[in-house]
Amino acid sequence: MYKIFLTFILSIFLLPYSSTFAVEVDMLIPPSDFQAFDTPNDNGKSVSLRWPSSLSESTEAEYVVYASLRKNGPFTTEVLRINSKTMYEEGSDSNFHYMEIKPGKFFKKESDNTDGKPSYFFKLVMMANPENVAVENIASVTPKGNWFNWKKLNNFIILIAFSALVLWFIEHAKKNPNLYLRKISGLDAIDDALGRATEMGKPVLYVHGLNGMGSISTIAAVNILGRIAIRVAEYDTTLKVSNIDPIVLSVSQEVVKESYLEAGRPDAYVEDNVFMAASEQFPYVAAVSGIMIREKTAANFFMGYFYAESLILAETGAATGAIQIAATDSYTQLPFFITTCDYTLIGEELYAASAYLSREPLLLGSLRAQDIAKGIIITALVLGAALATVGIGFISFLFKAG
Amino acid sequence: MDKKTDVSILTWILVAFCIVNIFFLVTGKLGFDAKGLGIITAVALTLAMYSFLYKDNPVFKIAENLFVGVAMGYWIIITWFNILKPDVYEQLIVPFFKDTGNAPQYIVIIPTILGIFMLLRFSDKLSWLSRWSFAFVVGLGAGITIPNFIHAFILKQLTFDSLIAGSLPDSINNFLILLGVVSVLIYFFFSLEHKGVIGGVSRIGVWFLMIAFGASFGFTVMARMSLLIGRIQFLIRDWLGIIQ
Amino acid sequence: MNFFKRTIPLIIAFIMGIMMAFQYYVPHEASQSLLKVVTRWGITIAGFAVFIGAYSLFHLHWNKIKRKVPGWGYSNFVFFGAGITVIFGLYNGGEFFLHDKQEGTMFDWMYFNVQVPAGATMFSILAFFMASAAYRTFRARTSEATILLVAAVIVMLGRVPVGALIWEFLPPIADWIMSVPNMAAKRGILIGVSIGAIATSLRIIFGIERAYLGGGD
Amino acid sequence: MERLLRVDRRILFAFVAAAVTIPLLIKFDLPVIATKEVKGIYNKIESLPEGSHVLIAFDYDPASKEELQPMAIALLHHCFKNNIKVIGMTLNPGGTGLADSAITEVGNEYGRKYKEDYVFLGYKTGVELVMINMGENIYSAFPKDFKGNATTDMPALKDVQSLQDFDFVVDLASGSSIEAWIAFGKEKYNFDLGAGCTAVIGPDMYPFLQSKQIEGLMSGLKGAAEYETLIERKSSAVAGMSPQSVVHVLVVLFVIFGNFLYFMTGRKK
Repeated sequence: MYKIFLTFILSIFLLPYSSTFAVEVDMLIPPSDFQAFDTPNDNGKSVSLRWPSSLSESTEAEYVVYASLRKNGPFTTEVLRINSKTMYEEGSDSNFHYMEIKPGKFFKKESDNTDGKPSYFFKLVMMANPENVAVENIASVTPKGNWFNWKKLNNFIILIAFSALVLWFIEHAKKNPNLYLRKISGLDAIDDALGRATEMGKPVLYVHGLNGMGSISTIAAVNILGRIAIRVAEYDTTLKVSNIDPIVLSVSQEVVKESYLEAGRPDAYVEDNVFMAASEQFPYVAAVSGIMIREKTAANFFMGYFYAESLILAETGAATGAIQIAATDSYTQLPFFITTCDYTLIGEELYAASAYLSREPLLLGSLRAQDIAKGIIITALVLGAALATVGIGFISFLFKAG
Repeated sequence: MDKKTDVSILTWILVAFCIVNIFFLVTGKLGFDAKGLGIITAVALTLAMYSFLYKDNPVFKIAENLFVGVAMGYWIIITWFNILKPDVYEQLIVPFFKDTGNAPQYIVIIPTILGIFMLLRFSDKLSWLSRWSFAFVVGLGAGITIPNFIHAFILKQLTFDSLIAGSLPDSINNFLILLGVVSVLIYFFFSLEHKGVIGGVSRIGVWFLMIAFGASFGFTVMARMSLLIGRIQFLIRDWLGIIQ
Repeated sequence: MNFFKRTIPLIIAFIMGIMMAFQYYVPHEASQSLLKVVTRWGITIAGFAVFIGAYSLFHLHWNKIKRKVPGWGYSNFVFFGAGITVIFGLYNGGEFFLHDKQEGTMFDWMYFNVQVPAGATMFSILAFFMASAAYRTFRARTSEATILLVAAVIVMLGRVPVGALIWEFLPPIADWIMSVPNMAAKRGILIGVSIGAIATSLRIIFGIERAYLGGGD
Repeated sequence: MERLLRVDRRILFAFVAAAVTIPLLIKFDLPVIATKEVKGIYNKIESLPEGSHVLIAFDYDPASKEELQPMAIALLHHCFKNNIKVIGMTLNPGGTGLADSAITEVGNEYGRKYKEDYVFLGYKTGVELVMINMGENIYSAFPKDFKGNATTDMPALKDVQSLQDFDFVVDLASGSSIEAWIAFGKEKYNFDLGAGCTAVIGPDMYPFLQSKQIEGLMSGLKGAAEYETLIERKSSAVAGMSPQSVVHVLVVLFVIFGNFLYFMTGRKK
């Protein structure tokens, strides 16, 4: 700070000299002040230069800044050359010029030799042509690194607050697993579809997406599978589950078996009904489509993450007249499910459905924390737009990305 | 009967394909060199892929499995030449045996060991070591994701535009954008029942979602058709030479 | 042993996560150096992932061949394709793999004449299914699906040159759909998905989400 | 009518094949008018002085070749024509061959020299880790180029230390790499970013256009065709626009006709 102060004092001393240049009208009037200071919130590589606008600025006149590692020069290294009508400081109403430069770039060799942090000296020159030159005084600065980027303060607060929310609600959900979640209407549709399959005496087909157990969509899909399996066991229908991933296959077998046990029908569980259809995308499509056509499945469920195959699967199912319900968070495939299926759970509804059914504290708590974050964003958006309409930019200041 | 027709269709297509290519080779339209034979191979694979349209068949399955294998082989070799060779082999191992002017970069040992640990995932006894590597990479990814996502996808995406803009259409658009973002967020809000005002707004959210999905739908149709156009261009330009 | 198998990975993930998240707010040079070193390591570790992919693929097809499951014969072509490509790649046009990669070798030929045409054709098959689904199954069965299809038709026609010939206002309407309602909905989705991703990252850092560690103890 | 609904798929397939092939054979030109999204990229490159550095990330593989390769070639023509130094890279292992061939062929066409006027850095994995590493120091991420040359002191990379020093970065993506380039590249290291992508993900990019996180967007073959029109070098993408138009009309007719039949037969389920 004291350095800025020093330059300021210095500039007052030098002011009389600069004003002598201004005697003639067509002479350039250099800016009345010139400051160099360490750029805040940076890694210590850049310095900021700032000076008030001169009265004689024009599109012909240029500002040139020379730098040196010594106070007495020589000032031969040009570090900046701008049109005098450009680079105004934001919000200064064209009264100040401001820019950040990285002097290390220009003194690569020299600064390597100096121990510690070098000091840089800058000379500001205003010129319109080689003859018409006005010199402002010299400013110096030692750049240094900072330990916190204050422009990112709001980001940091969001990080801390959201972490606290997530952790707290997961703990809360552990104690209180009946955390309220709105009913997902797609879940009723599942029961209807199962009921119809029972009436028709045709099997139910559950189709896994292509992702492995590492994906949240698959975990959610397996949770829903458990619930479907219980119902199927109660209704005494056949459930076929097609897989593409060997690990998902073994997890699904486990889940279906447990569900049958829970429904009191362990005898009805047939391991071969939870099977590996294929290991690549298109053979998977061909195999699953084949099952739909041959067995005339009454209800098809597509759950998990799907890629381009979604279209062919859903189309084949629709052509066989099955009731189809899809749930996926792969947004690029959703349009095809919506137009070919009877009911589609969109994006996050898949996770919500799985949390709703499994009552897993991890899922419930996290979902609640995310809801609160969304609530804050919604409020901010509505309030911010309303305030902006009447000309108050307070909310946009709070959420400014630094 | 079905199988018989299929086999005869396949035979006829094969015969036609051979005749056309032999004709091209004899007339010199395709050279009997790496390039000419390359085009014939590429055409054969392209047609084999399209045979799926008739039905799932052995020719398609062979082509697909071959493709999967070649792609994996390519990935392995490219990883060697682009990552493992320059970043591990040349920095850590070569300097031991040859004077390259650089000392061996011992620091590379750490990621190399973690990389090798990762492969122990398939061992019965030592698979737990792979968890260390996964923990490193996943933890690193999670750590850098949080602040960067808050910045780029939340703070930067929140716009607080005045609802009274320069012109009437702009004002309406600003309002619609606000309404769209808010209503979609409310649709994905699970802690309140969708009744009353919330229900109404979430209903609007559904409409916005449907328009957006319609746009995606249109663009996806466009994408798939473009791929087909490209392949047909390849067939009739590079192979048959009908168009330039 | 549990300490090495479970606790240490959780500690590593926690330390890495916290350190890298906080690093973002520290502009100091020391923090930048840390970021540089850690990401450099990450790239090298990720490079080894190719072998995980290769193992899974080969293991799967090897099992198919060993157990003679229906269609096992096709699995041989996976090994054939991969084997030949790897051999050509290692042979490297006579220079072998310890030298720099050569241009115009058989390895490149395999890429341009097998992988490129097969890969490029694969998804173009969908063009046909898209059209047949348009005819047979894309139905305006609900009001939602109706809105979707109407928007899709406008965008499909408005985005190709013929749109302006059909009706001069089609392209501007399509552009408006893209940049206002589509944009707004996609932004809503983006914000929701990002919050979800941040929550998942937090759960990983705090050791609540452990799926990435795989099963077992 | 029932029978019309149950028409064999393969007849519909034949319609599609005809709708694509016939317009390619009987050439007719349709006017391709550039949208403001594509102009955003064109104008940015046009505004760069000679000798500027443009980084092109070829983040796609053969599966998206037909959409993205024409785009890449048009972009490369524009850069080489304006004497801009091109630095190529890829985050997709399957994209290396395509990227290398595109950059070399177009470079040769303009007589540009490898290592001096352009360079292909090759493939690295780890997506956001690569971006951040390049943002800190590009020579740390890519010590060698694709051909095995050391990158330090390479004339094409003179004055480039990190991502920040690029005058423009364009990501050509078939996956989610644009989002990654925004979050871990552009927003972290402050450079101008343009995006080209398959049409499938095109609509998802509009929030970033509106928030000015990307300067411009080319989506799909149509985006490539617009770019070809802007640089006045019409090639396969423009040629593809007439079949594209015809086949879109066909699909729209299918949707309308299919729904008409559906409602006429009493929407039975």
